[in-house]
Amino acid sequence: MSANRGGVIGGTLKLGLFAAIAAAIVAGGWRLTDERIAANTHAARLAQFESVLGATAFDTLDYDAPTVVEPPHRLPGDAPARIYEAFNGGARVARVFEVQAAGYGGPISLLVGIDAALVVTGVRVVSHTETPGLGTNIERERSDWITSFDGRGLGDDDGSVWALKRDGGAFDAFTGATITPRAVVEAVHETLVYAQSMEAAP
Amino acid sequence: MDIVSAIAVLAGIALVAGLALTLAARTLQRDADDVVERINAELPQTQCAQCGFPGCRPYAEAIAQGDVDINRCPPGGDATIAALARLLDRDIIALDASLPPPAPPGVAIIDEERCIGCARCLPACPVDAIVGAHQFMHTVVEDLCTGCELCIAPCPVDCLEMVATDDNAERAA
Amino acid sequence: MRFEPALSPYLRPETGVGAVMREVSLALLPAAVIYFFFFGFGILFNIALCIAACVGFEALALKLRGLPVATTLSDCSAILTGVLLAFALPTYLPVWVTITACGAAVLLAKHVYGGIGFNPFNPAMLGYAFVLIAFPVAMSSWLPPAIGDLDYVRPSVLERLTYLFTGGWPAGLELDAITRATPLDLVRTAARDQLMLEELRSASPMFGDFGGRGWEWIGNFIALGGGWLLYRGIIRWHIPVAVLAGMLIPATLDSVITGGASGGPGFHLFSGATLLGAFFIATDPVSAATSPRGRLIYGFGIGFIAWVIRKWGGYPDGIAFAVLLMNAAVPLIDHFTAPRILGRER
Amino acid sequence: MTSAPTENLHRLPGGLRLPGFKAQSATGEIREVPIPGTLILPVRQHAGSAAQPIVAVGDRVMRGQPIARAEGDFSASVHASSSGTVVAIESRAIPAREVSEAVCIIIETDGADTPWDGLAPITNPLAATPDALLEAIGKAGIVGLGGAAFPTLAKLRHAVDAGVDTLILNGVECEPYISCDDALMRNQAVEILFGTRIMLTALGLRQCAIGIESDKPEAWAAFTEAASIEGDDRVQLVAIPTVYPSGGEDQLVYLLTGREVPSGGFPSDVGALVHNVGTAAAVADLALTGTPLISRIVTVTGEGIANPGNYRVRLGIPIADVAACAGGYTEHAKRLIMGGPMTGVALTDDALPVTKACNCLIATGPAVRTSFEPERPCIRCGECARICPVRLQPQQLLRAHRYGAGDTLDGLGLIDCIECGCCDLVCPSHIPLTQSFRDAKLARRIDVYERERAERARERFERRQEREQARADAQAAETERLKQGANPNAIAEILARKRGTPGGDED
Amino acid sequence: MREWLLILIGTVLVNNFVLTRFLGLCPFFGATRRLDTAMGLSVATAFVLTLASAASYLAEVYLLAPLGLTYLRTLTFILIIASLVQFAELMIRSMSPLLEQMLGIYLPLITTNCAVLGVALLNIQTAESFFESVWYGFGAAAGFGLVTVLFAALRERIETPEVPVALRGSAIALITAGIMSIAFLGFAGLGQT
Amino acid sequence: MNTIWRDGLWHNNPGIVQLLGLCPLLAVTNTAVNALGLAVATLFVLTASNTIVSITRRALQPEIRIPAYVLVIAALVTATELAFHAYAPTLHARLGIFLPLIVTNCAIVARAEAFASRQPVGRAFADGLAHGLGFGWVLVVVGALRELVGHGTLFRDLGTLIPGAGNEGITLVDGGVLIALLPPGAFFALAAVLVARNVIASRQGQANPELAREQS
Ligand SMILES: Cc1cc2nc3c(=O)[nH]c(=O)nc-3n(C[C@H](O)[C@H](O)[C@H](O)COP(=O)(O)O)c2cc1C
Ligand SMILES: Cc1cc2nc3c(=O)[nH]c(=O)nc-3n(C[C@H](O)[C@H](O)[C@H](O)COP(=O)(O)O)c2cc1C
Ligand SMILES: Cc1cc2nc3c(=O)[nH]c(=O)nc-3n(C[C@H](O)[C@H](O)[C@H](O)COP(=O)(O)O)c2cc1C
Ligand SMILES: Cc1cc2nc3c(=O)[nH]c(=O)nc-3n(C[C@H](O)[C@H](O)[C@H](O)CO)c2cc1C
Ligand code: SF4
Ligand code: SF4
Ligand code: SF4
Ligand code: SF4
Ligand code: FES
Repeated sequence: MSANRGGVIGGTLKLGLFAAIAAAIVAGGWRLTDERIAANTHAARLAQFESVLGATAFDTLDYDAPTVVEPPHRLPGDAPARIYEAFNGGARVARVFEVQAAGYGGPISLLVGIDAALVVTGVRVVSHTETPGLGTNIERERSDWITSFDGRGLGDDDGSVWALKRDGGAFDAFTGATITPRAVVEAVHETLVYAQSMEAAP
Repeated sequence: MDIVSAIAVLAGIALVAGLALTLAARTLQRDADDVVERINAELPQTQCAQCGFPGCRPYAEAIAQGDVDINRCPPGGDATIAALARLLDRDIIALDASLPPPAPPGVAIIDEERCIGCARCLPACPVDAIVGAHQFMHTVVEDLCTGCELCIAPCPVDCLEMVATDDNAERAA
Repeated sequence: MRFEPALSPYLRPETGVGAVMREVSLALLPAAVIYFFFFGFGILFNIALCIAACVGFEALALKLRGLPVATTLSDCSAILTGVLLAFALPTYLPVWVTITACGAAVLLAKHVYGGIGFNPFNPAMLGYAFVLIAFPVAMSSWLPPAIGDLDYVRPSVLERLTYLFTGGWPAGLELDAITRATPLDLVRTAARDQLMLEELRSASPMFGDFGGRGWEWIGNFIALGGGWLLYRGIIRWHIPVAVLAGMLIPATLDSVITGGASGGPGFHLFSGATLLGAFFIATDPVSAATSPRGRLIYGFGIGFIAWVIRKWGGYPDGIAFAVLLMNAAVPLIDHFTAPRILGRER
Repeated sequence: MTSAPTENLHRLPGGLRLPGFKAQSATGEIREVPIPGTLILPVRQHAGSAAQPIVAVGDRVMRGQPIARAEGDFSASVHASSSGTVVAIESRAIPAREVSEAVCIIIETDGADTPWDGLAPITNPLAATPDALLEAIGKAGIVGLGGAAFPTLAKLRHAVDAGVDTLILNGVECEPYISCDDALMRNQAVEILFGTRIMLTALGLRQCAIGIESDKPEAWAAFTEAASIEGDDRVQLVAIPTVYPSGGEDQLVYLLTGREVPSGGFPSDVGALVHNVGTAAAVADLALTGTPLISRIVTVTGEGIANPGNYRVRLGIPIADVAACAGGYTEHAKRLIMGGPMTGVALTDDALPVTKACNCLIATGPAVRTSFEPERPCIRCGECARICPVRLQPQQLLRAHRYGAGDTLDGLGLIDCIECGCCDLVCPSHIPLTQSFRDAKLARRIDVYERERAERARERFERRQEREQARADAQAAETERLKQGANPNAIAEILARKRGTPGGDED
Repeated sequence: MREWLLILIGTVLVNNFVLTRFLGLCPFFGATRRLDTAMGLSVATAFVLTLASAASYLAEVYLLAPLGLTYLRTLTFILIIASLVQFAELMIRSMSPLLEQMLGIYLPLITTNCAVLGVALLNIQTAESFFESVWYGFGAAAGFGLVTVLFAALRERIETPEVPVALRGSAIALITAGIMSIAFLGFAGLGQT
Repeated sequence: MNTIWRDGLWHNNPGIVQLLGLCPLLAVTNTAVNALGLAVATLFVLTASNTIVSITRRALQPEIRIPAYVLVIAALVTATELAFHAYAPTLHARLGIFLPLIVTNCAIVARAEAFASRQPVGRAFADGLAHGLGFGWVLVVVGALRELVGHGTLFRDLGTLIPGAGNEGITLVDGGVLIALLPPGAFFALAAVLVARNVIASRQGQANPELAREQS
């Protein structure tokens, strides 16, 4: 701590110099990787949407500019819901809904893909806080359960299939956990109903 | 272009920060005396210099400076290390292996028959516990002696000897 | 004449750790009988298994640590830990889960800290929480009580034994068909669906006069055992009273404010592990605060946290977590609640 | 004399109801122990410094004759308890907890028990000046007979200086087995009251409470009866609940007045002075007959004694003789305890003499212990803290002591522990708590002592360093000066200095 | 009001910075040998964390984002934080040398403590306004302080010679922290329904 | 030179002796591959920063040393992060903020480097390498332990680190005990490694440096 007065300026300048060099290195690095990262991000996002859109072919998806539906809305969850539209050759072929189910341990974020025929093309969990080992079977990596929605529509009747088997519906529950699957089933069902109303409205 | 703005932003922040810090460092000098006192209070005050410093306080200063470990005082032994560790929130470590192990507390006594009154032991004693004049028999004031053994070596006729102190329990009572 | 040396005081205590632990274990006997009556042999099996496992682990730990096995075992604390675990775990639970719980209780909670007296956390509760996290499925499978009008398939003794040892029910017996959400689960779900408690109560045969059917009776007998311990001076009133206050006061307020949409005090008192917790678990002296004032804070904290977890948390019952959390706070509580020494300002 | 209603008492925290074990000795009768051939009189039978022998081997001494003089303010003289010849003055084992050896004056008795002619009753003690009374009490070697044997004179003097307003007589006798105060109160209530009035005179006080445990109706009756003879409206009888240790000095003060004796202080700090009833009786005895403190009442009891009872024992009589007088030992006699079973000292030899501090001798088997569990780690049950009459937390003290946080012991109140033993009795882990605290106190004293020594060494070292620094500076200056001698300007400088004008100041 | 409370509960109990997010563990283990040190550290951390949240939020929103320099985030934040903390360190040094001695190498550790940079980085993902960011930082610090102080008191109790030799020291401290984190798992899902 | 290696890998290991860098050690060790990824990143940053610090130490006065070094380290970390983002995007997402947080824990080591050892460049480089490897092996061991107990596998998802490698890993047991993957499991796993360290050290006749504590 014995540097003289000149040290104040000198030190400051040196620090500035270090900062400049550091900034230059990083900015250079950024230049080199920028595009690849952007491509990665794009690919990851696309993969997610592709997984919920299943076999539905599409060429454009407005994932940067979804329609945001602020609560209160008739979609599941209290948070703003997002609706993305997929087009193929200019025609809208499907919608992807980002909604929330009320799980056991908190909200479960879901992507629900629904095609123009009001058939579920796929469902994926984006994030959740369910109990590991109990509620976590909704993850695609852990079980196939989430694919049991694929290809289902509202059905002819009043929608009684949209419940767990033990409640008289068509979906399995997990051992020791009914709340989580029930919540997901209900959320997908509500989304489907909403999609139907959207189709009907315009 | 973004490289330039990156450099500008970061260098700008760095300049401000650097200026503030150097100035602060200059104005806010620390005052370490308090620490030295509290460290010194934990040392046994035997003043034996085994720690490599000419007494307890110099050792305390060195600790406060961060120059040495806290495990260099044999008379204090593990208890002192523990006390210092607690004071400074450091790990308790074993006594430095290069130092002699702690000896039982003792005091020096002078064999009065043999003492030739050379007075060489007088300046050696860090606490002036030896009384006597040149050419006269010397004696150690037992209550003042810290048992540092510094007086043993200077005596030309080996008339000083360490004896273990009697039960400190009784002395305390 | 010569006499033997000795140190005062020459009168010696009447009680001993072993005697105390045995008495606390015995105080749970009536509750165990009632439990057996409503839920079948599972509780007796669990008690036996837990005691054996806890004592076994304790002996193992003592041996590894090179301590006298027999003298230390005679403190009987491992037996008590086993009994309490048996009461806390689901009635029918695969044996390896039970044994893991005992291992966590005796080894992880107790012996890593030096054995009896040194554990900052309640061994039984750590054992419980450990397996709750490690085996959530098994730990949330409760068989309902054996009361006539409950509509479910009652597995035979053999089937239950098979489950205990293999973890699987025979084909055809789906877990969904035989296990039931406990009343606490139901109340949680109901609160989510904004159901009134009264509606729920009349809708589900699981509810009795206050808490769950069967459960409330076990609760009564646990309280009886607790009363005995109080009478014998083995536990003091501070912790049980504070635990109950910590849970029932907010529960009452909540029930009044929500107009009955949440579990009221009666329900909370007789559900889950409230009474067991208040009289037998929170009172574990080793892991509790020591001063009367500290114990009031400690107990109230347990009751309150347990209520918060029941109401807003992810787990249906919060006693175990509340106990562990307050265990963690005990040293701090002790630090700040030392009684004022006679003749001193502070 | 009045008696105060019990509900006015303050509630003591903690405390224990103990089994009395008093019936065997508390017959109300006081028997005499015959004079043995040899008396062993330690010069240190009290708390404080030892007295100085003033007789020589071969001297003939009479009953009541001073044989050792008090040394300093905290000391008490010793008197021959019977007539005979001094045959030895030597260091011997004495019955005490800490210092276990002291100079003893050994007297070969002659059986005649001739009184010393210097014994003089105090004429009209209730009208005497406080100074005269205090002097007489000091000369008579009276010490507290409640157990600690603290010189009474010092206590009284201090009480006067501290402006005490209440005298408390301790007739509680809360420890099991002991009944010597009970016997005394039943037989000599008049003397006790007389002694009390003398003390009140000596202190110039207007208030006195006599605390008697509620399980001693006979003693209470004796006092009510004695009131007709020695009644005094300054004196109040108070029934104390039968809870151990209500008889502890600070505890009694709190019970009666609600005042808390401050940590490390004495009752006089809160205006109270506590004396045992036996002390008052000794003062009365002195005033009436001029007899100094040469005997005391000792409870001899326990299942190891054939005829338990209370005995008036001359100081210096070997315990063996006292036991023999009480019918000798039974086969249960494995331990010999001086004092009560809670705070007493276990003696290993009955050749030791009875001293002023000896209020009770218990011969018992180790069977006093009722449970045989081994010591186990503390389970933090908090019973010890619940029971502690000082509101300490023994479990925390124990931890701090055992796991080496010595300096936290002070904050936890180690010095406030009265070593009553209550905590031991309720500990389910059978931890010898009280003994740990005695050890801890000793360790702490040594620690403090060593710190003081270290502090002194530090000061001396630093002074020495300063001195050496000064010497070194002086030397450096000298060298400098000599160097300057070679300086060509030096002469000019000296001249300049002599002229009183500055010069040659280049630097 | 409710949201603010939920943020606090979330950061202090549910996603406790130390026990579930694993941030700031070095000081959590390193500076908890004594209760008073832990308290001092907690206060210092609260100060630094709140300040860091505020500063980094401002830097992100008004500097990096507009200029498209978000890749400089780590660099900028650490620079700001390091300077801030060193400034704080100098202040403490001159005010209480003993505190400085006790905090030892941990004061600079606050600079280079994951929690500080962590809170800044997490804030960018979650906080939606300046005040939310500050509140979030404060909550994180409160969570850190809570468990650190509890842990310090606990450690005084568990460091006995009765602990088996192979476990003494850091191992038993880690186990204790593990058990605390089991206890904190009890708060999982709190405030989300 | 030998002591540098022995220190970094064992005697003064940042992970199990100095107990530094605990956050990543506990946070990203739920699988061996995650741990390995972070180990690689840390190793690179540590070695590079040590070297740079050693080169520039004379040029800076004490007050600004730390900010300056932190800058250097942060730049290196950002570069590493960019590289991960570009070439191992999944792993980048999994490691989350613990990748940028390498800054903090390397800064500690570098600080010690700058103030205590004042070494020439060559030694500083070796030192960084040794400590990086030392920290790395602890990461991987803890990660492997947790993955093994939690999933029953080893090195699953290796493809996220090494493009082209399979994601199945080695399955040793079917299924696992969930708690190993949760926060408590992290603490217990590291504790287990420390116990192993203590046992090994005592076998070799070295004292557990922490054991002297109780002699007070
Ligand atoms: C610790 C714990 C965690 C649980 N977590 C979940 C969960 O994440 N999802 C869920 O649906 N049920 C969970 N449950 C179970 C519910 O409480 C409830 O028992 C169950 O959903 C009702 O199941 P049943 O109707 O199949 O009997 C959990 C239970 C416990 C004890
Ligand atoms: C000025 C003064 C100083 C005293 N000093 C002591 C002392 O150092 N040690 C002691 O045991 N008693 C001392 N006492 C006497 C105590 O107050 C008390 O009467 C004595 O210890 C006997 O009490 P106990 O039987 O309750 O222990 C002193 C009394 C006075 C008035
Ligand atoms: C635990 C304890 C119990 C005591 N019990 C009595 C008692 O019952 N009677 C008594 O006279 N002194 C008792 N003492 C001694 C008193 O504290 C005190 O020393 C005595 O009353 C002072 O009177 P003295 O100086 O005349 O002996 C007890 C002391 C202690 C520590
Ligand atoms: C009143 C009482 C309650 C107890 N409660 C428990 C308990 O909840 N869990 C447990 O493992 N041990 C309990 N014990 C036993 C014992 O104290 C415990 O195992 C210690 O924690 C072991 O050190 C209890 C003991 C008593 C006397
Ligand atoms: S070694 Fe000697 S001089 Fe040094 S601190 Fe210890 S006692 Fe003092
Ligand atoms: S007399 Fe000798 S041993 Fe004692 S203090 Fe002096 S020099 Fe040291
Ligand atoms: S011996 Fe001391 S600690 Fe024990 S009860 Fe008596 S006063 Fe309290
Ligand atoms: S009575 Fe014994 S076991 Fe209970 S707290 Fe006190 S010391 Fe511990
Ligand atoms: S790695 Fe040390 S604080 Fe996070």
